[in-house]
Amino acid sequence: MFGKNTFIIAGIIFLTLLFTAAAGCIGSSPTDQNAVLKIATPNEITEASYYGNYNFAQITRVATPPLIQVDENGDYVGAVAKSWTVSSDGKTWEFTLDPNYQWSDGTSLTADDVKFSLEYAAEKITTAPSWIKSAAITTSENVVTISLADPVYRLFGDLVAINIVPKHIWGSIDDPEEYISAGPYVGSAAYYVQSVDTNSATLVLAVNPAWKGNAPYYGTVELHWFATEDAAILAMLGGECDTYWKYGASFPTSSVALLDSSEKFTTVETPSLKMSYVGFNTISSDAGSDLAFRKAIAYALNYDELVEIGASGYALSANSGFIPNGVPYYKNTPANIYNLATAKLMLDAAGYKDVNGDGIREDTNGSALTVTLLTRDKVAGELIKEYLQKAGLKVEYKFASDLNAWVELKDAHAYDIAYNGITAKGMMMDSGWATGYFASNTLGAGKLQNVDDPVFLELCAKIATTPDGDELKALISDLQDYYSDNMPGIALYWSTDVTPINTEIDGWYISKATGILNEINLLSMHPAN
Amino acid sequence: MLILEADRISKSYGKVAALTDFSLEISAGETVGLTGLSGSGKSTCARILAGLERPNTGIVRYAGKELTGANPAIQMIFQDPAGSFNPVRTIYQSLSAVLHLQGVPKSQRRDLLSEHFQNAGLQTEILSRYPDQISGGQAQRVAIVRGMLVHPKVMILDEPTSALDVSVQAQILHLLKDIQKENGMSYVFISHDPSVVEFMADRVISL
Amino acid sequence: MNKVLARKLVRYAVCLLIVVLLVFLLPRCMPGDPVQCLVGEDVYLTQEILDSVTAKLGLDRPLFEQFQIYIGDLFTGDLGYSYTRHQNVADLIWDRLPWTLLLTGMSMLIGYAFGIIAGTWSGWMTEKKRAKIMTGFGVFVSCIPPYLLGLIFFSVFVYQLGWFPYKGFYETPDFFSVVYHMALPVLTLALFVFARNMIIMRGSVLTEKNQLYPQFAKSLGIPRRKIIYGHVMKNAILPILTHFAIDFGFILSGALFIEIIFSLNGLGRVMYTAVLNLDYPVLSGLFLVIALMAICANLIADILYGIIDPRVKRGDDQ
Amino acid sequence: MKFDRRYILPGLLILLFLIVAIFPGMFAPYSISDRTATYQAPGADHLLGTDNMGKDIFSLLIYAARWTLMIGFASGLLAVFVGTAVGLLAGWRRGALDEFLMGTTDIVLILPKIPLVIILAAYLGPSPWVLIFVLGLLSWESIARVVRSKVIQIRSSEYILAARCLGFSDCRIMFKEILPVVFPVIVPKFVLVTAAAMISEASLAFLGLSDPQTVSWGGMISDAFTYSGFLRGMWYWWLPPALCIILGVLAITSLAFIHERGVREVMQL
Amino acid sequence: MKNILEISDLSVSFPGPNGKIPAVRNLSLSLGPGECLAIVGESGCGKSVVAHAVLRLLPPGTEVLGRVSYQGQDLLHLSESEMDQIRGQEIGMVFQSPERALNPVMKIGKQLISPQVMHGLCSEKDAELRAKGVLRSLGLDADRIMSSYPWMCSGGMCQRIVFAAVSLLHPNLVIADEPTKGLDAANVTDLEAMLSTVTAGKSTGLLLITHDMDVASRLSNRIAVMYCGMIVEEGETRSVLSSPKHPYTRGLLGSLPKNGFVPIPGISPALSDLPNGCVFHPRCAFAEETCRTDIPDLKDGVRCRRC
Repeated sequence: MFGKNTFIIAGIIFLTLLFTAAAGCIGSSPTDQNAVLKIATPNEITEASYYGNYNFAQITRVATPPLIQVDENGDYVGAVAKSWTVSSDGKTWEFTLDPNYQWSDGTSLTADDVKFSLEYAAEKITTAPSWIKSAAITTSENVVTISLADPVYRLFGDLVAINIVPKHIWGSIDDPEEYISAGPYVGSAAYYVQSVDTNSATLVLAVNPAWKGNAPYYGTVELHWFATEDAAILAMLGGECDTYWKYGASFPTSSVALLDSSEKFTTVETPSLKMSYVGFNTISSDAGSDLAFRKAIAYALNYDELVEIGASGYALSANSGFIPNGVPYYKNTPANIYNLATAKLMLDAAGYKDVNGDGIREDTNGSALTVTLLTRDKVAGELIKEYLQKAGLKVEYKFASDLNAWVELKDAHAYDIAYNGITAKGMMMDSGWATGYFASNTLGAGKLQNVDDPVFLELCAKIATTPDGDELKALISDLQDYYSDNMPGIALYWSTDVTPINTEIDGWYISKATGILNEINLLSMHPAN
Repeated sequence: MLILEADRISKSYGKVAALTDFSLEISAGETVGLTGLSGSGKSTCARILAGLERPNTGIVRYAGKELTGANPAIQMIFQDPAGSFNPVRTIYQSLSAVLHLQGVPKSQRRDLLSEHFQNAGLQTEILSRYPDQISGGQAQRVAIVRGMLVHPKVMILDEPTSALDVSVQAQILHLLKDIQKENGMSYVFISHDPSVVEFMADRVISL
Repeated sequence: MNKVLARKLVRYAVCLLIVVLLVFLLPRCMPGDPVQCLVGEDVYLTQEILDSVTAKLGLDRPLFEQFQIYIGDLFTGDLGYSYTRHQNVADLIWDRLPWTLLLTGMSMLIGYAFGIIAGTWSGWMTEKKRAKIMTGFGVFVSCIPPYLLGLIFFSVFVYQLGWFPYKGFYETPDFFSVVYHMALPVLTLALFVFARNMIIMRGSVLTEKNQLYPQFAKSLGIPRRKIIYGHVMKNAILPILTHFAIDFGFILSGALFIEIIFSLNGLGRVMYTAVLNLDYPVLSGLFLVIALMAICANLIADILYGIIDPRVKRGDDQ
Repeated sequence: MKFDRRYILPGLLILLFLIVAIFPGMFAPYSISDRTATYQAPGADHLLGTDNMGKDIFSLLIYAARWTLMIGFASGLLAVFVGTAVGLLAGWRRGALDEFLMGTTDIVLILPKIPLVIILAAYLGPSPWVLIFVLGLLSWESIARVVRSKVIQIRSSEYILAARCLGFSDCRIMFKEILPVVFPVIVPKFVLVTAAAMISEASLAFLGLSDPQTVSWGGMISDAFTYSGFLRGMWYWWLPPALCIILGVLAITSLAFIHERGVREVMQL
Repeated sequence: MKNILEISDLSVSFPGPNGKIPAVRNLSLSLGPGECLAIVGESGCGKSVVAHAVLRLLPPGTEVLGRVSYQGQDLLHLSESEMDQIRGQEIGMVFQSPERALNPVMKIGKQLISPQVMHGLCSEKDAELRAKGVLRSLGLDADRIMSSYPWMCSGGMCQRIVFAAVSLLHPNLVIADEPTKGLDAANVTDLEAMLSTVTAGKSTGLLLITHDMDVASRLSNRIAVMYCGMIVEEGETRSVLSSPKHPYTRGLLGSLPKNGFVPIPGISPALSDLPNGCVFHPRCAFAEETCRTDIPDLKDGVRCRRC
């Protein structure tokens, strides 16, 4: 009997221990299944199309991450790929997969999935980059090898946009851009897209049970979209949502003052890759192709006021080197300075004098110095027009009320000076470092294509084919000198990103490319104590 | 002397025949009465005789010539006295326009109208009133005056007293008789009331 | 009735033809590349796809042949393809249409019912102070741009008071959630419908009031309520019916603004997004569908007219 | 005819708006290109504060009257011109021409206006002129209808018959006898079209379909919402133009209603 | 015999732009059962106003003074709902222009049945039978009429339908307001026949408002002549018509066709601008100085100094 009792007691002790251990396990698990993080956004998902809808596609980066992603400093770090190597000729890239990423339906993520995803994108997605179409992709265990026909070094800018998706799901879907489903979508990261409902304007991210990495705190992350920015912000202030996100954009700077009055939110300012600039038509404009004229104009623009009014103060005055200080290989160049008197003197010196005394300068032919200003932005356009007029120029104001009109005018080079903005993604386009906006041999609706200087075009070509390293650094330095000396465009200001920070939440990790909606941040966010 | 003549005229509106094979001869200075129940085509007949409508078949001759449209020599007086005047113009404005058509200079118009008004037993204050500000009897007198301004040879009176009170009716009938005596024109007098027609007309035709 | 209806049908057919022609010609007659005008401005397509669009729509062929292709497409329910949304325009509209119809339908139901009753009442009791206030209110509301009232309601009832949700047709797709979410947008839109109908109804009742038949009914001892709502209303409602069709277009465009403010993913949002992206196929398709709906509304109004006013059967024009 | 005291208030308001629209310089303390500090609250210097560009909102309000009223009245006039011509012709000539014109009117009536304006503005680019033409050319149908039915009613009336008997020409009858009688029913329609055009302009501005180079009340409201005037609680930015639109439309509409009532009284007698 | 209707000192005035416009002034009348009283006068004399005042059908804002007693009840002080009980069931009214008196979009059957049911006279089924019976007795195809709309019927038919609607409720008093206005001779005869059945039972009174002396002479026992809102002469129909006392009555009769269209000189004054004293004095050949200042009393049914 004693033995029996001993067994019972031992059993009880064992069971108690077991339960305690189990309870301890549950207790130490950081995921709170009932905790919900609600994100407000003005980026409406108009239809539940994983590939077809632009805004949906931005969010899927979190659930089905690409091989690599951008960190808070703008550097590339691994996502599905844990590490990578590149051959010296720049043609062979090897990516080793991170075993933490597993499909949420229980199947494992294999190199085959990666191969499929890259080929799938090349074949099915209209916006896929051209190099991928001619690449050969091979797999071995957990390594994916991409062999390129020509060396490409600026590969990552494209790779961050190609999601790695499950082959066993998408393999049977012929036209991904047309495929519509309310979910769930099998994902590989900490969260997968559980449902998306355009009627309730809600997307639900649920914790991936197969995820092997650090567990996130929030059991569910909801994305709520609103038809207007105002509604999104009001929902935030009204306590409906915990934070705000907009793809590729700052929190509206003119509304930042509003957050300061709210107890729940404070703001964080981070330098961004976005900027505003004016470009000169150096190809067919008389004045625009005159370097002395361009240099004079650089003194005529009131940068401080542009920062104040155009960005509500949330921007930095720019340098003549054009590229924002957050970009890799940034170097210090002389700052842009507003000095109207200098501008006038320089214009005089360049031969644009007001001979007949009517307040408007004449060009070398004796007719009034008229510049055509092309813009799509009401506020900046009006300001620049005023600055030019103050410098004694006659301004013909061409306001393009829609992109169509703007593209038509700029493609016809029907301007002398054009105002435009550059996005984080645009900064990386083509050869990177904003060259895509200037080089006349590029194509695209937002690009000015206003420089056909062979020196510049050669520089661009070199940058595109040079691997990271000192050589690239030297080239980028040259590029900034070129911008500074030749002024094909003048940076007006470098934008600052404003992110509203909910004081009840800790662990913020704000990426330069994707703001708060990035994998790293979702894993680290948790309620403040 | 034959002045107005309808020769076998017919008129129909859609499928409804308003008038069939109707003939009428009117001599200068005589009064022909037309009577009949409502819907017997009295008004249609009046309008055709006045040249306001064309008959489907048959012919209307005025002074031996075919009547193809309205002719100032044939005037018409209507049943609704107030409706015979443009509601947004004063009586003077309405009448003055007729005198303008006659080529009477502006300066003489008011005097001329005052004279006519006195003859018709009307006060000259009425000239500055709007049609809705005068009584039915007054309006009918003004309508008669207006018709007389163009010196017509034939006057077609389409139920001119039906909308009036009996006492006013008597006044108007006497006025019409007086005018005819003075000017010697022909009347086509139309009324549904046989006693009124009998009182006015030299001969009566029943439709 | 048949003669009148037949004539109306001819007019509707011509109207439809004009709308179709407009939608067909607009992109083809615009300066610039018709292909770009047909696929929209904000999309970047490979030459391959542009060529296939050209081939499919026959853009390299004479205008008449293009029109034949176009009409053929329309008959098979093909309203074109949105390259910005990667969807057939017809599917897209078909998907969103029920929600917009729900919004407009509910608003019209409420707005018409209350508008007609209130209009009848205030038309009959013109001298009463409450009726005057009601009329003034109606005129005032109809002078406000719809979106402005929507914004003010949103700010007050949603943000300040928190009585209504911020967005969406529902939270969870069940009846009560839909009712809760649709309440404020429907009421906002209904207010405009109400104001318009009240004013029209009031004027119409004022005219009917002076007719002889209500007097006769009164002399027979029929109580006032029965005269107003039994006799006069039926007659006075006819102008409302004539306005039904015109109103339908108005209400639909009102719904557009309401959907934007209350973040409802209906046709209005589709149109708004299409305007922002210059998604011409969607804009054209929407316009076609809205015009078609307006024509149907006219047809319904005609039929209702025939039921309520038996005089129409005579075939009178007036 | 006696002057109706009810006309005074709305009449004065419209008159004020018109004077302001014609001579904005006399009332505006600043020009529309003057700028100072942004987002100022109302004060002695700036009656209604300043906007996102530091412009004086009160001055903008005054300058905006011009385009808003212009769009309203121009489309109203256009609609009256087309509608009266169509109505007169259809009513006077009747027959096949009438059938054709009224068929056209029916068709114009059915076309949904706002969506059509939106699609045209999307293709042609937003400009106040597009707005005026589209709104004007789509709003004449109700005018044509009332004019036609009035002309039909008048043409068989006895005073027109009398005028024909007296030997007046068709042309004269049309313009001197019929038009003045028809005129009272046109006036309320004209102002209603004007009011509707003003509301439409404001609505399209909200969609971003307005020309940013023209200052209008609708554009101001739209700006206030685009540049967070609404969120910042700057009611003095969006409310005054909104009130101007509402008051303007209200005044115009009430003129129409008063007039219509007057017309009804006159016509019944 | 007790009078059905007694009107004493009735004054009605409408609001006008320059003060009140008197339409009826100090009018007193009485009507017994089985009797027909005709009020005759020319347009604008206020005769229809009397009819509407009795049934309280005048537009709001009208000032009504005096006493209208129906079988001892003062109608002017009843509530609207009490009045609804009187209207139709106790006092019926035959309108002029019968086509316009019927609701154009309601079937005639319903318009005949619902008032009966409303007054609780009978069930819907009986009401239908009764309505058909009355229509048939008026010589109409009852079944067809009941299911048609008013605009499908001719003027004569509408006239019978309106009469049927009134008589179905068995009122004790019928008011006929200008029933012959705008009618053809044949229809007038028809109507007279219908109206004469009203008083035939000797219990129902008929108040006939008309401008037509002939109709009045054929239907009425007594006649009251109105001029500018006042009764100028009242009496037995036969005696008034054969030997009129008041100069206006005489003039009126003289204007008739059978008397040779002898006109009364001058025109009726506007109600807003009535002459002082006797309203007829500016047109009266026998006017005396006192006629210009004093309104004569109604003596022996005649309101005139000299007579």
